[in-house]
Amino acid sequence: MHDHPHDHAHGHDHGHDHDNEMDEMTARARALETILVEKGLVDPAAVDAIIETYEHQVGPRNGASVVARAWTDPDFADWLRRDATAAISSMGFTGRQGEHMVAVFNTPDQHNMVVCTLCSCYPWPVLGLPPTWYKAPAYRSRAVREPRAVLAEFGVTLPEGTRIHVWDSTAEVRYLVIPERPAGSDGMDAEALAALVTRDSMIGCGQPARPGVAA
Amino acid sequence: MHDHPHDHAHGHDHGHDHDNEMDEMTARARALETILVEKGLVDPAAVDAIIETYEHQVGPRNGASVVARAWTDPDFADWLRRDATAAISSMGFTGRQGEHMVAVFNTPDQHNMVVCTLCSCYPWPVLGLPPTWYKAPAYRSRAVREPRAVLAEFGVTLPEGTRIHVWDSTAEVRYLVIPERPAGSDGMDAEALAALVTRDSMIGCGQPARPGVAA
Amino acid sequence: MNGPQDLGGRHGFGAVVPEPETDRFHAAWEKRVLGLTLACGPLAHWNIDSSRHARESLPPAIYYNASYYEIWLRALTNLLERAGEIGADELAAGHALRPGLRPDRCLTAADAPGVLARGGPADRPGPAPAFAVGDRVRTRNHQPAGHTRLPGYARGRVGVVTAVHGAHVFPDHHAHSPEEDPKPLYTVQFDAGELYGADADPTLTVSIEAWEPYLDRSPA
Amino acid sequence: MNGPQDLGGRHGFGAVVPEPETDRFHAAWEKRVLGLTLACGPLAHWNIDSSRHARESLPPAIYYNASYYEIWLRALTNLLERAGEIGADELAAGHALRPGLRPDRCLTAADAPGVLARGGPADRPGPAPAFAVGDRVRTRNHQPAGHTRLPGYARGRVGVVTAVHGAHVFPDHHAHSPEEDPKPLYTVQFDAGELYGADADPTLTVSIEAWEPYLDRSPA
Repeated sequence: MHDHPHDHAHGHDHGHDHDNEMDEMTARARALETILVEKGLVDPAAVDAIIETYEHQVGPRNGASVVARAWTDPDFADWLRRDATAAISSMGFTGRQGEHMVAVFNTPDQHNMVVCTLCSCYPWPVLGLPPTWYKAPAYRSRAVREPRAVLAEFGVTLPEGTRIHVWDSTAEVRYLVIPERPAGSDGMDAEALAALVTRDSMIGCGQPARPGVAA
Repeated sequence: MHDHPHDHAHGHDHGHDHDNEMDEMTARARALETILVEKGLVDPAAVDAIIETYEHQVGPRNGASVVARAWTDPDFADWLRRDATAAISSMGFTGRQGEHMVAVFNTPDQHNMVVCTLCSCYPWPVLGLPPTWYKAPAYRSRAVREPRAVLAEFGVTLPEGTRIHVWDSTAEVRYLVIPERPAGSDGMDAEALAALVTRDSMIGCGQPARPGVAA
Repeated sequence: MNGPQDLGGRHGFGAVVPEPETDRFHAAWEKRVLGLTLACGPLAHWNIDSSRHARESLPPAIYYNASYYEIWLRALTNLLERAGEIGADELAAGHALRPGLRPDRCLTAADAPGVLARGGPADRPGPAPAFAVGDRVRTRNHQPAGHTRLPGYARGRVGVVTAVHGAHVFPDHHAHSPEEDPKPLYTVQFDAGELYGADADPTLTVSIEAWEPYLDRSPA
Repeated sequence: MNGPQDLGGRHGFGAVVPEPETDRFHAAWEKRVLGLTLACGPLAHWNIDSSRHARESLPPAIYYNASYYEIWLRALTNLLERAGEIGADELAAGHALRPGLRPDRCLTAADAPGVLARGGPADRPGPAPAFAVGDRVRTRNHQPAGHTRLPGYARGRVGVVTAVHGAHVFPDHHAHSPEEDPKPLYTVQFDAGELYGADADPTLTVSIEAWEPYLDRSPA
């Protein structure tokens, strides 16, 4: 019944606790890289540069600065609504998996959530690489059907009457949720506001932190 | 990447070649039986009696005798068409997974195939326990969509114009395919004819053997 | 439920591997699992519909990696745990740590053949059928989170009633309740093009059994 | 294809497990798989649609047991084998046994940031759209054996066009051919009741992007 791989498929998804599998995956990845480098098809320094980009440069703080600006600059917010690709590009956030951006604004009446049921489409230039759960079957299967139950697992409860719009990223269009500006944040500047904006709130699976509470 | 269980899921389904897993399954089954017997919930002799029934008594030779009689006894064939449960019961084949029988007759124009896409429903009193492939995802997924491709994997090719009717056993109704009597079998008695009737031909995944060719 | 069991028309599962008619089992443990599963039925903690639901409720990652007897063993274990007949501590110990709840119902070897030969018919007195042979029906977009026997590939499709079987125990209800809730049962036949669209095999017809709550009348 | 990737509305996959925003990778090999996958793109043996198809073509038993980076690694390996760039013998040896086919296209470290920052837009000159914002459409019963981006849960359902994106590369074609075959792309919005039937969340609306060949006009 080999419970190791099967029953622990979930832990496996997270990859924290399976040293044996980790070793096997390490070996597989290393073997493939070795072959490709020996063939001159891959430059390991290019691999390093790609990793550096997504580990340290491109991440959800980009999106947070977009959101904070939308909260503080009505003209920018309008631009985001009209042409998010251009508005976001104007802040320097461009490229792979962000070529066609749409910003969706939460309101007291409507909450927005983003998913890719078919794979792992995600707006890299503003949010970086997707978290594990975003790519895993539980989120992909349930977000489009029972988003309130999913939100509960993130500790988020919406008022009963709030409508939920779930955007399934089936093409190359990528969505950024603009959460509502939290109460009590009057007078905060864009930089302070950006610190309130969590990654999950820009996917629609969380809310921004409240002022005075660590994000 | 733990290829042992994953890449070999298919061989695993067949259970021939995985001694380690086999041992683990043996241990699991034995532990459960031990607990149930110690609790007085299961009598191991009853388990033996059930196994004896389906290993040595109830099997596809029952169905073959039904088919052979249908080929040789027009009144019985009519009865099978009108009320297969009663006709089959009259030959002593009754019980679990055969409570509501329907016989479907192949003709030159229509070939019948049986599947249970949702689990493993199968007419036990006439065919015994289902073969491994009948319960496996490949057959269950493809029989209702590309039966000709499935038949090809059994070595069966139907004329292009033949209609195929696939019966998906989604309730407690169970289907027995009555294949066409093979050419060259004139004058053979029911017992000789029954030897031509293969299990697969009664599921619709094979044809009866031709006289003179071992079934 | 839209679970791992709902396989009709799905892609990616590879080739069918025929096997000889004389193969009955592939390991001794398979025989014990068959016997245990059938021997536990008379304990009457579950019915055929709830046991099917236990099998399809296994996680897809497990379901698709397991042989069918492994699926049976896992589901049987889960059913016995849910019934309170066994505990995780006992499974870990490999021995009983408490008495059983219903040893009075234990199936004897003498009774086993009779139980198997009797079976358990599913037809019941019940409501008169709303549809007749030849009626055009459309299956509903019926996809409950619980058990159902309407396969996904046949959902929302137009077919023709080809047989009326009387009222049968309704699995969608019975899997979650001791109530049998009998409903009229039909055989409904579909052209493959209706099921799969443009690239369907034009010579293929598929039929399912469908209970009346799965069906609406369809205009001709 | 009705493959393991088609997850929307399926049951049985358990709970979502949130993780901290600061987690970027969970093992060093994940980083290398990310980097290798992106570094192999410029070899131009495949495109984004054929690489998605390679991932969804993994057997369900593997797909549902793998982390997403494992899915990437397996698909990348398969794509490189199919392209003739690597062989099973080399994977077994852990070393190259033959020269590569396209070392001239090898991505340099200097070029990598620019390639990532440029991305690859999918909009193209193409046919004028047949539908406009506000039109009611029904998705087709479109379930090819090959690649498609019409999810199963949204097949054969009536929705409303809420955005017209111009023509985009058509994945159903492009996954199997170098031809981009651009088609008008729409956002189509559905009430959950239309998607899931009786027990749908009444406050839920779901939208997908749908290419014109997925759609028919629907009477109001």
